[in-house]
Amino acid sequence: MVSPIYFIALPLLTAFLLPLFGKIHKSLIRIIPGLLFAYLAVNAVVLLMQTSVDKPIITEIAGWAPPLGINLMFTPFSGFIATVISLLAFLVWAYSYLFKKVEFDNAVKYFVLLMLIVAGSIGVVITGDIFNQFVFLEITSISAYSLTAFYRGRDGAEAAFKYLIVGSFSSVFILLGIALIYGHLGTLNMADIAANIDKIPPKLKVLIFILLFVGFGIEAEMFPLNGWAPDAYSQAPGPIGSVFAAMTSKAGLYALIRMIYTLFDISSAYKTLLIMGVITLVFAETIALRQEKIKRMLAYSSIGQIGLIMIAFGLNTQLGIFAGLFVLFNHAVIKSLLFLSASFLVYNSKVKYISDLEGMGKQMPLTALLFSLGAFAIVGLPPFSGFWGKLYLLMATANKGMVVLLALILSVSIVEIVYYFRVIHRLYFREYTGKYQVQKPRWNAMAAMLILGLTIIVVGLYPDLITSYIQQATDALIDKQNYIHSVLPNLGLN
Amino acid sequence: MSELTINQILTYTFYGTSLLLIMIGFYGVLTKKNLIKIMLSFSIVDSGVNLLLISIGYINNGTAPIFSPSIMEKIHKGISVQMVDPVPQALVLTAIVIGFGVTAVGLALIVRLYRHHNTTNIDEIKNLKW
Amino acid sequence: MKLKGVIIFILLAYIFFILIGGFLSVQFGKNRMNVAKAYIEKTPKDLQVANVVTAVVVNYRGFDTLGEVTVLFLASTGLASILFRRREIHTELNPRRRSVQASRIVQVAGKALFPLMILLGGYVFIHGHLTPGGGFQGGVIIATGYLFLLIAYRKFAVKHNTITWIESLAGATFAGLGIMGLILGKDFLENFMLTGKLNDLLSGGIIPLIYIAVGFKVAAELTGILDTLLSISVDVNTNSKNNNNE
Amino acid sequence: MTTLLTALIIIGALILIIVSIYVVSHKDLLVATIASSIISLILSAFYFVLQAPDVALTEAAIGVALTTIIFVVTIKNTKREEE
Repeated sequence: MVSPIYFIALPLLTAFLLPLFGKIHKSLIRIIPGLLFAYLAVNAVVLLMQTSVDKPIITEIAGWAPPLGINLMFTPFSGFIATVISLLAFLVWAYSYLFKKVEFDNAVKYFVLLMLIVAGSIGVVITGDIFNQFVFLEITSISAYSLTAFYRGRDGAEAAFKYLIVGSFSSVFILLGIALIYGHLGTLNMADIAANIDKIPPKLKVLIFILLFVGFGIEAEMFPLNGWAPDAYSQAPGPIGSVFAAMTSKAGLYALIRMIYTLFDISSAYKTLLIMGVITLVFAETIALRQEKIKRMLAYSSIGQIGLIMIAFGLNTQLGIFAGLFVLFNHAVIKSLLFLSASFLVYNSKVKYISDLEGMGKQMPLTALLFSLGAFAIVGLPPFSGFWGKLYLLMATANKGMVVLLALILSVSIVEIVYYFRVIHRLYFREYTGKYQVQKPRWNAMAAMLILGLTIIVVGLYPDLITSYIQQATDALIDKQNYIHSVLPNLGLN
Repeated sequence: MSELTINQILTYTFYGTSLLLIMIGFYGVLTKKNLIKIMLSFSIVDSGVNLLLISIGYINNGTAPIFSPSIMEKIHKGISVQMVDPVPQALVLTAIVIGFGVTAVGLALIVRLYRHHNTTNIDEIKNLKW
Repeated sequence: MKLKGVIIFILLAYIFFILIGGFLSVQFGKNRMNVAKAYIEKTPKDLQVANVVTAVVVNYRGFDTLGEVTVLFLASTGLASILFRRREIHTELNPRRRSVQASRIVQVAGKALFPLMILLGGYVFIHGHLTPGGGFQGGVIIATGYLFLLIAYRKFAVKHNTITWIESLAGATFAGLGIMGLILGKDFLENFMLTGKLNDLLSGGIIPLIYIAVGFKVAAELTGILDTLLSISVDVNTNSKNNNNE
Repeated sequence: MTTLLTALIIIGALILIIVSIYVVSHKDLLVATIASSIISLILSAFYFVLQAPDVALTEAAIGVALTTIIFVVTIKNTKREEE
């Protein structure tokens, strides 16, 4: 009993019914989302094993063949990202299972919002209809606004309001783009649009591209449209930081990549993505160096990683996409670990300065170790999974003969090393001030973090575990004609 | 006036008005300092986008896409009936509801910001750096 | 500051001319239906639904509508999580609301209008597949009826328990009807019932059922949102004191 | 569409633009909110002319009634004047 439809149908059903489950027994509120996420993870893994490049899994909805009805596309590419999201969703649930700061009534809302943000992100990734993608993007962003403002003791409302303003701009641009596409082609199905995109005059195609690029770029935290991101990351509850890094930004990135690779065939689009990626990377990493608050630093570092992914996909080579997907996987796993462990390291500090975690290395040895593991991995040191992503990326740039870019990525890595090691230095080589009480993570949070840490080490030692899936995903993304023909098999007839 | 010029005028009226609404709204969002004014401006932007979508779906001499008894009678008599495009209407229904949801969340945030900072001026709410 | 306004004005004017150039290429009033043509042909034949927009909203693009209902659900959950901290506050009556009494005219009018609004709303969403209107519109009308009572009678409080039950069950009905199709070996949200005859009240298979569920859900959701907003003062006042920590 | 209807549409469009400028520029938020419900009202008429009765009904119900009400409630809980 596996189908892509369950990624959406079951979280929504559970979210609607969760308040009623709470009336039966209070603990059900925490347990049932876990069962759901566990099922989603199994669903994703089984589907990912079933799907192959030449036979993506297509689910029709309401019994209408694709150009008429909405369809879901579980290709190796979208499936890979959906699997990463659903596996991390389970870990985030495990981490927040016994969340002390969330009381009963808020727990309902917290888990409802968590389920819907996960369903929305997966929906963006697996849908095959551009307006449906917009609807899921809105579900993701509205739950993100509410989650950002979830704690009252912080400036969450301010961050959420900024996010809401920027997000509303993005939805207007996307809607205008969709309106132009529908006005010319009379269809909203992505494969149908991709097949007929040449019917749109070239100049107009560029206009639509810009509208959608800006719209999705905001969600993907592309510079200069990412002013909201560090505030939202730092004001949201701890685990939600990792949700933003691993899920919502991935959903925006996916929409961007799908648009550039499948919907449009503008050659300068890749170059635009590459240039925006470089700007995002340089800008974010320089600002990260100057941050004094730990979560803002992590947020800017996260934006920098997204810049790396955009560079990789902007290269428009097979190796580039491969590297991009590897970095994307690393970013999701490692950034989650960093956010989750960091929020325990500065648990009792209100402002969460980097200086607040001085000497915590001795007070919370395991959490600090996991944080350092994540820091080593994200800068790309050899035995960890982050190394392979960066290595493939450097190989891809070298293959394209972009020496300047290669040098740039290397020098930005040095900047990364500087600010991460500054934090690690404070963790281990400063005295514990005793200003803030130590908050030991409970077993469930510890388990979630240990699994993430283990993944980083295992994938670092045996990268072949995931390379075959990434290779399939790469082939699936490149093969645009196959995407169109598997959705619309009768295209040649009419 | 001939059918053609009327069509030309209507093109400019509908597309021009809706895009003007969007731009007026954007101007309000970008220049106004009051949080409630910003949300009001966004609701104008939304209205503009919705009008744009509906105008794209209009077809000359079309009827509303409903097979009411009177229309069925016409069809049985063999008179051809042209209906306007139903898809943009469905999209706008969705867009209106989404817009309402976003507005409600935004206003709730404004109330909380006001209780926290005792102002609705965006310049005075600057605990976080942009 | 004046300069900033001028710059923004010029920028927006530039965007305006680019966009209008783009949209003028989409000729107004021209028939260029592609997918929509098939919808108009198939709806009366295959689905026996008179209102094509309803068929598109609930059936062909029903997945969007599920998302849309979720957005409203999210808005009401998000609103409550943004504005409230503790649960008791819901039931506690707002002192500010109690202190101001609505005039007699408003009260009588509210009492008289309320049943009419409920009837009208119910009519609109039950006939969603035949006439203009449907679940959303009917739900909004019912919520407006409640609003009259909320304004007219300060002591009137909506039972939150009831709202929770209605919104949960109505939402679950929507998603459940969709999953029912899967259980019966069809697609998600695919019609599995007899379609009946065009323009009959009992036609269109599961489409009217889904639209009625949507109507109940929208009504409950919006009533909840209005009630939350109308009783804000208590909560936020008590909480704002210990909020300034930075 | 007939000439008369076209003329009415143009007048409506002009009112729409004038009112929206008024909404954006007026200092009293309550007045601006009420004015913005006029925008929804005219839009609802436009939708009807464009043969979209479903959307017209929705805009009338949500745009004119509900959105205005939540704005008014918010203004009541914050400040009425924009400074």
